[in-house]
Amino acid sequence: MEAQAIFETLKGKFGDAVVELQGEGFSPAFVVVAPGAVKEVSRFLKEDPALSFDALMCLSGVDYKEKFAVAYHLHSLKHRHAIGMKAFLPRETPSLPTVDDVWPAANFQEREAFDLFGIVFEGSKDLRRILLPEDWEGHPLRKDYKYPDFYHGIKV
Amino acid sequence: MSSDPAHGTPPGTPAASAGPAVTGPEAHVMVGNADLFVNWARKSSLWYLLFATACCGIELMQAGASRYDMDRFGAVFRATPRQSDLMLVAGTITHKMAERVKRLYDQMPEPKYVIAMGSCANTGGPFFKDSYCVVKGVDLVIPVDVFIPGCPPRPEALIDGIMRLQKIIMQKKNYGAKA
Amino acid sequence: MTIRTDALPTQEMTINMGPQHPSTHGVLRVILTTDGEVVTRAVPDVGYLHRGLEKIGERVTYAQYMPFTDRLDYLAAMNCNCAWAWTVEKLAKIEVPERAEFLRVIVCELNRISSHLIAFGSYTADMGAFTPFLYAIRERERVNDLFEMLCGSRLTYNYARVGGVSADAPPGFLEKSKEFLDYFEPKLDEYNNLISYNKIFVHRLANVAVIPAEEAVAYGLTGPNLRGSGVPFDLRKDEPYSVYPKFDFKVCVGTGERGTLGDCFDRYMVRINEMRESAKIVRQALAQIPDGPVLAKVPRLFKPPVGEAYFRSECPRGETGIYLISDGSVNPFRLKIRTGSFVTMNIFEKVTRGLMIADVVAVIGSFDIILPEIDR
Amino acid sequence: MEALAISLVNAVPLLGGVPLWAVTLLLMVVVAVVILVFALTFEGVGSLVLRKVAGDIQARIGPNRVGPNGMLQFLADGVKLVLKEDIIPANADRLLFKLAPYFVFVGSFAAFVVVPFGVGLIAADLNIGIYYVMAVTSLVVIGVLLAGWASNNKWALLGGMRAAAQIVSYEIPVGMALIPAVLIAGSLSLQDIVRSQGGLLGIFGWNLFHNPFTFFSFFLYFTAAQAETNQTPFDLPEAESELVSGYNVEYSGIRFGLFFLAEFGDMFIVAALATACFLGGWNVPFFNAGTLPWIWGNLLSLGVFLGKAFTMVLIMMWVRWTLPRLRVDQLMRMSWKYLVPLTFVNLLGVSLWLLVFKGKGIPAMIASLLG
Repeated sequence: MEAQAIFETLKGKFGDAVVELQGEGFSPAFVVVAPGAVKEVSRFLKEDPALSFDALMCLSGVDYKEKFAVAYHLHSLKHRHAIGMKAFLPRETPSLPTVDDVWPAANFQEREAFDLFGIVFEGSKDLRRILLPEDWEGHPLRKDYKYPDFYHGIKV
Repeated sequence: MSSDPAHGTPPGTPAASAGPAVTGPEAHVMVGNADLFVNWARKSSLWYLLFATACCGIELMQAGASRYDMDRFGAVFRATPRQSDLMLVAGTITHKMAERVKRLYDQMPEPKYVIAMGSCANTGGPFFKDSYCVVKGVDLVIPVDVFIPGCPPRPEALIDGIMRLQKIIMQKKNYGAKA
Repeated sequence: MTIRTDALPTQEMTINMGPQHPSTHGVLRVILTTDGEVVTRAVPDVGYLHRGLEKIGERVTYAQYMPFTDRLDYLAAMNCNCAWAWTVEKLAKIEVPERAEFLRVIVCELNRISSHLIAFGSYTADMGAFTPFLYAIRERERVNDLFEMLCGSRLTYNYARVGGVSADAPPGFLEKSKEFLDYFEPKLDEYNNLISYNKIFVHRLANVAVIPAEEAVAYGLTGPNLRGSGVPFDLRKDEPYSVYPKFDFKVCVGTGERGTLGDCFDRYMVRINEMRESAKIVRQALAQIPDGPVLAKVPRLFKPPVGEAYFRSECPRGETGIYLISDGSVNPFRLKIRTGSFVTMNIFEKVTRGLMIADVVAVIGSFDIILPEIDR
Repeated sequence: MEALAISLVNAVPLLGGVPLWAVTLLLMVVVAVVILVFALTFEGVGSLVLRKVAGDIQARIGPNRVGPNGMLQFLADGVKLVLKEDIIPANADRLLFKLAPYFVFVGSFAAFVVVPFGVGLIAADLNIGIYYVMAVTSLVVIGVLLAGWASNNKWALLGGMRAAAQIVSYEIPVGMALIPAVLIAGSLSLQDIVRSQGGLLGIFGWNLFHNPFTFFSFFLYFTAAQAETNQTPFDLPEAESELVSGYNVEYSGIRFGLFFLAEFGDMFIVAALATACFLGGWNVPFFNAGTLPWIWGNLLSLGVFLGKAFTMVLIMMWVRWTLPRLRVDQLMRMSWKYLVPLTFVNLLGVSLWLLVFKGKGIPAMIASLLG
């Protein structure tokens, strides 16, 4: 199914929760959804027989300077089509529902986004730092991240 | 192997400044030979700790395998630090890893040697400038005997590094002149 | 495991496996909770090699990032080089000369062979047979020689460029590659005779850590780990890129030939069979390679248009997807690398429950993880 | 030993004034030293040979820089290990930690006492020879278990437990597989067992070819013994890729060296038992070495014995570098479900054979048929 058709299906189902389609210059195209609706939209994307996006390939946090985003790259092994889903979050309180009960693959990638961006995934099974030590300060992939001078007495 | 300045050791060598603690030429011959023998044993049996963190680890394995075969020099790998003499730091050390490296080093019995293999272990390598979590050289954590440049060093370079370490070991004084 | 708790007070034991352990393939740490030899829980702790490759990507230019992709997966640096080049080309819509694409396919497949050789060798070493490991490295040295001829480096090649490859194949390279294949293909049968169908080896792997197909898909497994569960999905075939559609090859899947479909043995056999298919692809590419330039005209101060692209390519450890956001400047705005090993580790805790300690080692080996891919 | 002392006193008039017990004691010490030197040399050379064989099998060269062609490698290793820092972990049980390597070493070294090296070359021809070997080698398991426990390291503990379970399980098939040789010779003494395989049948006098059951016994013994010495595919107690280094993970320096040496000692004992019980021991085919002068007869038979034993050791090394490792439950299953019943059936078979054919083996029967 083409991106436009997927967008229209979602728009028809969820109304205002599905904001826009980022098509031009994006490959694959992104369906932008409201952060609160991420879980419902995900479930629909996975379970609708015409869509059946059974695999979450990639989940990335993005810092767009004025706001954060979480980008999901979805793929359907059944229909062999792909789509992106994106949710924009405010910089101050970046949080959105987890999708690890929809796609179990999300867990590690959500932990990574939490670790490197500080995005909180509500309801996650196990939201801890994954790549950096537990006592690391700050979230390095944020654009305003300042490199620390020392860590445990060793110069960074 | 005499460490007595009177026996014609050129000035400026480390041995000359160490000063003699045993007198008489016979003692020197004995001690010198013992040193020679012990150092020979130590350099001929450098068991290295199987400790590979990143890319250099693969070259380390290849150096131990068929074509290069470090076993020729008596260097075999041991999985546990307690039985190793040589720690080959092969790869990037991150801040999360640094404490473990220190710990592994502490667990090794004396005498122990460290070779920093590759640019990452020497200085942080390609991650020196832009990375926030790479230790800029393993010598910030543990003392290093030999640095081998390269990213990663070829197995030949690694073997050269081991032979240089052997030379360093041969110069050590274990008995007699106590510093 | 029915022990009367009132009769014999027992306690589970927590064991720390790694980061320095012979068979964690690098600096993986697994926290095992065991009941004797039986693992009740194995929690992976990763990040000991987190070098911030994604942050570095935001601070260097597109061309400068190429060497860092070498360090992303040092066992398959060519595949990562090419993946980065393909991603940037997809974003900037650059036409690549056909000869360059052929060369990329040749080096990618050769690198896949050498990477699977390490996977095969270290797996057998994990299972206690150290000798096949050295045989695998002996063969790998020959691939290294080929690459050294091509780009002067043995491990971190930095060969691909945005718009092509850095240099044309030197005289004799293509013939030498063919010679290598002639030498290598019979070796696979030798390996199968030596170890693959060894009774002990089969018993160690068959029916261990079975991953059913649906679960494999849901957990986002890709590459040989997914195909080991019997799902015939290969990006080279199903979402063709580069010149892969020109070649005839088979997608190897697990068949459950010695146990249940999706066990460690299936994942292992997929890799062995894939080496054969890769050799087939290289042969065809060597026969069909056209003449011509190997590098498209790309401006020195390269600024791709504003946009976002996600490119997936089939690396030896599964799909390497690069999500690249450009704001039109010389540096990438955001770079996210999705790697096979990282996603695979997610299922680790689930499949190791109830196995024995020796099986945990078998599972790690069968996933063929590599730490820089996990930690980046 | 006392008989030897008496003959020595008779032969050398100078010793006439010395009490007999002193001569006997002196002889004992001398013999012990000789055996210790032999054992250590063998173990050192064994480690070198192991590395050379490994090199050959793995398409490498192996040690060749230390001394001529790497011959002094074991000397360098030994000196280095002796001079290494001896670490005792802070939380280890110090006494047991120190004691464990000696148990292991003594267990393997003491078995050398009854190995029949030649016609007259045996330190003590005990009339319970085989039984003694089985008993003293059991000390090894205590040492290994102590090492695993005392190290206060979980990997070591797992290794120690595995070793205990494994050695206890495999003692039974090892013992049962050796009994056919005892039955044929009618004696537990290793020297008697070797003599029973002599005669003029050449290699067909060996117990290996005595009857189908003994032939089978040999392979059962060899498999079980491979397990008892912790060699691959049964090297679970050390299992480098699983348990890091198993029970000796915390040991450094000479204490580790003792474990290391004992491993080769065990290997030799197993090979020597296999040789003595199944491969004719020091018997030279078609020739009675006992008829030669004492010194030449012993040298010849020693050469034959060592040749056979070293061949067995080489085969063990070959197996070690070829096969992958079993899992711990598979190991137990193999012992209790297959090896133990098979050895019992085999023992029954041998006993029946001996009963029915009045102790005659197939080669002997063929020989008598042919006249």
